[in-house]
Amino acid sequence: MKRVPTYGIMAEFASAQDLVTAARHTHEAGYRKIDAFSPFPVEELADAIGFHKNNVPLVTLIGAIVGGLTGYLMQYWMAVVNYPVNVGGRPYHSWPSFIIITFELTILFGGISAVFGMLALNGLPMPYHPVFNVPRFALASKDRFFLIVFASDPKYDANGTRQFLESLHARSVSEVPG
Amino acid sequence: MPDHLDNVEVANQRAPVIEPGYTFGTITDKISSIVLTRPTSLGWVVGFGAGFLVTMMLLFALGYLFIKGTGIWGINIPIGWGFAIVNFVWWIGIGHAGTLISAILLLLRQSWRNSINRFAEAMTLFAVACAGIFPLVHTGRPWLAYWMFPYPNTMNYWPQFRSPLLWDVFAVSTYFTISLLFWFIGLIPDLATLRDRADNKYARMSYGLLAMGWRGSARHWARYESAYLLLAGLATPLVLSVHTVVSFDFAVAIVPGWHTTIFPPYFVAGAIYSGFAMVLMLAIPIRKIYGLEDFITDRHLQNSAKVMLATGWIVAYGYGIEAFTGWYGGNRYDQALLWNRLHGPYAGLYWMLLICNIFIPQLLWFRKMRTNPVWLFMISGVILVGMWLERFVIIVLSLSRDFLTSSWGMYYPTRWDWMTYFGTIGMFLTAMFLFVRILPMISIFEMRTLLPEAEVKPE
Amino acid sequence: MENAKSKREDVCPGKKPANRMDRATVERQLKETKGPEYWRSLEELAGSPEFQDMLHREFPKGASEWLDSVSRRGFLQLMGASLAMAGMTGCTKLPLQEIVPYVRQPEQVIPGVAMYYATAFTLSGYANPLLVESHLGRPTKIEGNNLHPASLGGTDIFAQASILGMYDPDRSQAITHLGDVEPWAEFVKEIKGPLAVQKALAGAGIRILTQTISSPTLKDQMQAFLAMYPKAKWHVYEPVNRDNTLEGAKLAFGEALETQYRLENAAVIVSLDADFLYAGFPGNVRYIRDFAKKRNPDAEMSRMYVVESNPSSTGAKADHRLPVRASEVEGFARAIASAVGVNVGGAPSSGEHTKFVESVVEDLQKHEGESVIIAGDHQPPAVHALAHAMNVALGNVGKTVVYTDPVDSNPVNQVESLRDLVSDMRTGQVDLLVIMGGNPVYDAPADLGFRDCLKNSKISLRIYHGLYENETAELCHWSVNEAHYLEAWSDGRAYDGTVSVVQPLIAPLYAGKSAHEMLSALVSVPDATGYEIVRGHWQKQHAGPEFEAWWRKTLNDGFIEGSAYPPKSVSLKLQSLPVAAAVGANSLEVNLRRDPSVYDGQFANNGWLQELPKPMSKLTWDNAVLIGPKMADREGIKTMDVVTLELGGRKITGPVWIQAGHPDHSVTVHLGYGRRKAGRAGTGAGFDAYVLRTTNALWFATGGKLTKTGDHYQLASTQGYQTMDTGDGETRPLVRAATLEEYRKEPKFAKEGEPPAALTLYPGYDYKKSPDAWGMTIDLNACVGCNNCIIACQSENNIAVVGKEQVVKGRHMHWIRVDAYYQGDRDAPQAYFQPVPCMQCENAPCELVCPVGATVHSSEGLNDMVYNRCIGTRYCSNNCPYKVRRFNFLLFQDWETPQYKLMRNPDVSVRSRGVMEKCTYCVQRITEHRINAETAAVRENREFKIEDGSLQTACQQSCPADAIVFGNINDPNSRVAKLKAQDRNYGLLADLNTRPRTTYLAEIRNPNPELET
Amino acid sequence: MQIFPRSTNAISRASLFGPVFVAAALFWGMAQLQRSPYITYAGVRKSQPVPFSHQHHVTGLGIDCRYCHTSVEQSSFAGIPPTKTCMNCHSQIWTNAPMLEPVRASYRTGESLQWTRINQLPDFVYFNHSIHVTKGVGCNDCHGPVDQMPLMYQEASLQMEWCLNCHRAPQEFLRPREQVFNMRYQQPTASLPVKFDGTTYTDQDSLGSALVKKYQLRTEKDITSCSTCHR
Repeated sequence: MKRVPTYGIMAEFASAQDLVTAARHTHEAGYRKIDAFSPFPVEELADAIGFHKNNVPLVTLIGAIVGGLTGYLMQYWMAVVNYPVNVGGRPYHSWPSFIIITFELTILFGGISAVFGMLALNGLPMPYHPVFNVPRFALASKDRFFLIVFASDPKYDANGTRQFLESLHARSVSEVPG
Repeated sequence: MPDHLDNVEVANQRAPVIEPGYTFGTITDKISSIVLTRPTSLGWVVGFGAGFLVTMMLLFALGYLFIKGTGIWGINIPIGWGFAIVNFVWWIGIGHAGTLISAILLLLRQSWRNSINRFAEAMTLFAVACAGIFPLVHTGRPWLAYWMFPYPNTMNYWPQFRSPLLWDVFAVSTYFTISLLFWFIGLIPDLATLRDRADNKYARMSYGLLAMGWRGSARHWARYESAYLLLAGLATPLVLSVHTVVSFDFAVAIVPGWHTTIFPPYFVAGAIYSGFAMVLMLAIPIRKIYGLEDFITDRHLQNSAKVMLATGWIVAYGYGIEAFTGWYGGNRYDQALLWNRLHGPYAGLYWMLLICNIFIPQLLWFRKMRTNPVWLFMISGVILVGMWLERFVIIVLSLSRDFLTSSWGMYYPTRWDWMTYFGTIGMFLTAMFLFVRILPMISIFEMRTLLPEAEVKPE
Repeated sequence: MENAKSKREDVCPGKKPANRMDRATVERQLKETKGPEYWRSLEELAGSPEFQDMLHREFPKGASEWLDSVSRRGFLQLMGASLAMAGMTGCTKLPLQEIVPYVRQPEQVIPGVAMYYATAFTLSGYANPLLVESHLGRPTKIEGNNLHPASLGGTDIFAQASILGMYDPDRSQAITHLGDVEPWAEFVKEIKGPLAVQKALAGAGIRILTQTISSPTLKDQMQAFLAMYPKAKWHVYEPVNRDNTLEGAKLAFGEALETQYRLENAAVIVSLDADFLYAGFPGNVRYIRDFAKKRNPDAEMSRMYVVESNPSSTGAKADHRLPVRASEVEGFARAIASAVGVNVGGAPSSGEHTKFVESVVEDLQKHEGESVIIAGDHQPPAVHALAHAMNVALGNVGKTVVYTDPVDSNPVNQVESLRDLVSDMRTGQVDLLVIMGGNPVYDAPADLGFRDCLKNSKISLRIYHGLYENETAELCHWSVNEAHYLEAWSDGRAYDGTVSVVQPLIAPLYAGKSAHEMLSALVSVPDATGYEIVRGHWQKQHAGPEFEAWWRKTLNDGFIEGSAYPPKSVSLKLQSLPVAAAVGANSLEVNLRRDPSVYDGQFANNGWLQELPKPMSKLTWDNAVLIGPKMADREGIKTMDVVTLELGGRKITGPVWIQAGHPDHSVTVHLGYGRRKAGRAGTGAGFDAYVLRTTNALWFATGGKLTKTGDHYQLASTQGYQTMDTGDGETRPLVRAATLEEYRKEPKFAKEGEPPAALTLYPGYDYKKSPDAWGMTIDLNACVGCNNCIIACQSENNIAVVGKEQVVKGRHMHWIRVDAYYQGDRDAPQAYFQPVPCMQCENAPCELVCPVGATVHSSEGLNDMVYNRCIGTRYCSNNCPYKVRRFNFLLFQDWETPQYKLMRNPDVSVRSRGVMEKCTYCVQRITEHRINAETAAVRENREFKIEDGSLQTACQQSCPADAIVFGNINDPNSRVAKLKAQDRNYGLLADLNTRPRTTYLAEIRNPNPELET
Repeated sequence: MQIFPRSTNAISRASLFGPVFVAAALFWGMAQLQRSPYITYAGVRKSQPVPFSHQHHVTGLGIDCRYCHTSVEQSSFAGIPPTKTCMNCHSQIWTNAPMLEPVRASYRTGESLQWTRINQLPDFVYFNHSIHVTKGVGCNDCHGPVDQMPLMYQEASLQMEWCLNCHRAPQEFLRPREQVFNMRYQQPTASLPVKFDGTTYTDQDSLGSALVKKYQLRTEKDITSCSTCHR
């Protein structure tokens, strides 16, 4: 049979608790290129695999500010600069009336950038991914927990890593073909 | 997000938000099987068919409207707005509960919302879609409605940003977009679950595409959670603003009965009031039909009932203050309006709305009522009728008798008014039927977080 | 986007078979050909068989597609659909249009510039002098002739609306013989034989039945005819005739006389059931002007007592109004007469109204020589005689009352005249009957049985000459289509005898013949044109070289200078009057009156008049059985209950309208409805009250019987709620009124509730920057609710007629309405009129809420309404506190009928479905004046200014009372600015701080202190 | 298990962000179409019963605009010459040119010539020639180099944004009244100054402001009010 390059080694765990512990040990053991998978959000996990910088809030903030500015400036330009019209004796620059649309656009832009920012930063959509090659990984969206060490990690070596993972009482350890 | 303290509490005294004895697996199977393995029941087909037919009636009514003009409705001078705007406000209001449950309760860490937020959000989307139809078709020349958007045009002339109607356009479209996004990213992990559970190739592929290759990586979860939280944070002021803006349609105008500062708060309360009523009217049959009593427990019914009781009282307070200022303010037009509400040609409807929105809901003080699905269902229905009447009274009754006695008039809905109204209800139900059939109506991954196993003890 | 032309193209792309002429073709030809060119081609068209055929396809007999949207459905769908589609594709592409020049351009015509011609509209013999606006040979708008003493610029509703009559597609459009279309030549040939026969008999078998005629030329021709056929007879009949006035004069003075009033000299006016301030009363236009002048509270203010049998606009303006039954008026007359020293025998019976009578008498005696007593046309001769006697006794003759020769050129008792005709017809003495105008089959007194008589009579040749193929034409062998007065040459006398020359604005649309041409055919000069006849007649009067100049001047002025009748000195021959038999106090009196809108029925097919709210009830499209509140309560009858009304064995069935101020034990029904053959608008509207009318009771009779049928009938009133009292017991100060004393004590009483000048955080818009800032005042004291402004506005601004069912729904389109309010005791209320156009608020609530900026302010302070920008949210209307905005809920405008296309004012957009519309202060006139003033100023290199008063809105121009004043409020010397500075000036709902540009001058009454309390 | 091939990743991303660009492109396209001659007819030579050449009559023969468009100074409508006007000359010259047969036919039969309208505005726009001509707006400011048009066509888009160019800043376009009908008029420059009221102007700014005063132009607010053109 022909050798496919390996993508990494994956260990399966029974509970969130085990996964977190395992992940932490792996990280402490000096592995950096690792990732963990769970069927529901587990706060501690990100910390355990040493993931800290999350840019979604920043993206959202920028989006919201842009939205707000767009909203107000658009109204100002149209109602005061480009075609000022006397509407019921109100001043051209009726700022109190402009607030609402400014607000709505702030929310709209903020929300959109939050969602699409998150997707982009996560590199989604990505329907194809090597981890799916592991048949049991289907359970990652149900009740199983997985930890993976990527082949690209400097400390990675096929046998050593496998043994290390088994030493973390993984229920099973399998190689992920790339 | 999981909140163990709450769960511990649950375990101790209050009715649980999820019956004991479930594991990650069983929850997953129970919910996903409804979509994946459960055969399409005859009931579903009939219900969907009926809804579909009514939707066709809506299209017919709208087609005729386009051909002849708004004159086919009962509107006239002085009553320029009739059913169309009443329905618009009613539907928008109903929508609000969804966002409240999914966003506000999320921020308030009310984890019990996890089992009802999904279809509450769906309800929001469909309700807003129904609402969105009206402002468009009620115009005399709908094919020119795009003039309400500030696009660069050869007239070099722009929308009029002082008009509450324009605020509506922005508020409602923003609201719909944000709700849609919120609902969709909530779905992503569950779509992944369905992708991995589905046996049918095409189901697998379509769920797979929608899931966008979600694989539950810790990094993804981290970003996902913050995005979700931020959206909730944005949606909360948004949902409040939307009905505030809707209330501005009236509060900004000078018509007696419209020109009131109390409108924003009491419109928002009213919206949530009717929204929860609709949630219950959907949840009660659904949990029965699909045997979800373990997930949508009496606790949910009770909490919703309590919310209705509270918002109901805010609404009641609104009515009270309206009447009081009308009488105490000494403004001749407001006084006449008050008299007109109590004794005028539409007095019957006003009294009926008081009964529906204030008196009958007081039954909710009794625990028996709150825990009895049948009664809750009926009371919710009454509230929905009441809230519709409230909008009718505000819009039609106020317009029918304003400043010049010479211009007083009456409004009589035509069959086309009714067809359009019921048509949107049909459209709403059709969408609901489709939703429960093809998407998980309860958020699976958020349910998982409710299990004790989901906790991770810090070391 | 909206565009009349493109829309029309969308609807009818003219892709019909070429051999069939379709609307598109007609319209193209009508649209393109211009001026004299224009009508010539239309004439050709009209003649052509294709056109006839087309007319029959487009307007099948009896079809009422025009108004009733049910039968209009098909068309509307087509229309709406194509609109919607056009919208879908967001198509803004204009279709290719053609532009068609003259072949030879007439001298004076400048395309795009309107021209004005003087002419006159004749109603029941009395000419109303007019100026008519014409665009490229199409008359489009009627104005009063400001040079003429009988108009001074004002008109009445019938004159205003007559232009719609001219373009009425239901007018008789051809000469028919037993229903087959025949040419004029054929008709002339056909009558030769019979005339020859009659010649031998000296015309013994010829009868001519005309309406009241004041035309000198026609009288001349008639005499010529009678000279030719000495034994022929000329009969005159009109349902709304003045027999009573005539007989009254004979009774008092022994001769037929015309009575004129000089209200500008009258300090005290007593009306004995005379509605002299409403259209239809000879001279009403001038009387309104004079009356209004004398109502200025800051000068000598007149006082008016009205004793009347059914609520009228005259009664509404009275300082003291006494509702009594018509039959009781004579008693009053006698009581007052004997008190002022007229002794005619009989015990004066003032009944329970002694106090009233005493005060009236006192007032009259205080104002000898400057008082006037006016008797109503429907009061019996005795009352007229008494009125004359009193005027003589009070020394009013020559001061406030003037007697002249009658305007009617054949002043016979018309009922008797008709009676003779009928008996001759019965006894078979008539061989050749020519009915010129009128509609006796429909409106002759029922007891004469004219209809059956005409139907069964052996009259070998019956000829009808009139504007419509009506009930009478139906029973004649020949029906010759008459030319409308705007199409024909003629002349006529105004109420003061002044002769107006009627000149055509357009060649006959359907080759109709005028009465002159008809008569001249009868004297076998068939080809004489109206022009030759009329001009010929006057040439005889003014022979000589200067005739041409004189004639030109006459045509230019529109009337013959100094042709007014000179006052006659009269001597009272009245000795004693037999006392009329007393009527039972509780015996039900039935009043038959001409209708305020359709007159005697001749305007039944005029959509503008049908939809015109009647001054007191605001009813449209129907007549009703008017009863008083007291009677309604007693009989347990509600408005819109159907009742049968019996009188002398004759019976009618109709809906009830409870009319505040209507006397008890009395009902009023209006004539002119229930037409069987009127046209798309008139046929079938209301019920026919002529059924109850008999020769001995033309106007009222007692002994009626009212019974409920239990049915219900929907009436269409434009004002459902006719009081300023709101349900909660409050009264809103909409019309602000005071008595003269109160006003003198508290001049600023009307200012109550006005907000301070500055009431905002934001600086308001500065209108001083622009040379003009338009404003308007409406003097409620002057307004007599004559409804003129409504029709004038409708005509000027191309306002659609919507039909009864839409009025019922509350969708009528009038840009200016006249609200009527009743305050106090509903059996004898105080009535007020308030014309309400757009207030042009400076802080316009409507503008603020329009999402697309379709209604915004102009730099001159106009509340512009941009139809083509409107998307129809109706938010503006909701937010308009005055509810003056009107919405095209359906496609109300008729885009199809070619005639209406010709009628429309080319300077005003024709609004389509889904668009809001409203009064714009006639912005098209403002723009026109501004452009003319500017070009002149720049050319002559001087300061630009629009002269005050040179620019008038349509409502202002037509207002006989001069109640509406419009102008530049930036100019402190303008009339409007001065009026706004008056104490009486107040803004409607000013407490809302809308800053209306249109303001009102409060109403002041001048009651007799004696009668107060 | 792996459901999708690798390639799906690229595709799915494209499908997610692609529509945004498509929509933008469509919008831009619509905007262009609205302003294109297809909609506005600008520059389109429409077919006419007689191929009348303004170039020949104006440049070649030096006939003044007002000889044919008689009412341009008094009326909203500039006026299309009656057949009579054509025949004034063409009864003498080119008397039997086949090209002119329609004209002669019209004169014989009294049937009007039916030209296709070149400069057409929607019905809800009320344009008035006399005021523009009086206030110093030249013919070719709107109608273009008519004297160089063998076949007449519409120069400008005649869309509202185009009208506003001038109504918002008339001083940039005005010229002395006596120059209005001059087809070769050019705005003043140092090399070609323009005389007006005894003064010589070398730039449009100063001339413009002088004309605005002299011709009593209304303020921008006045002439950009809706009712200036719409009723």
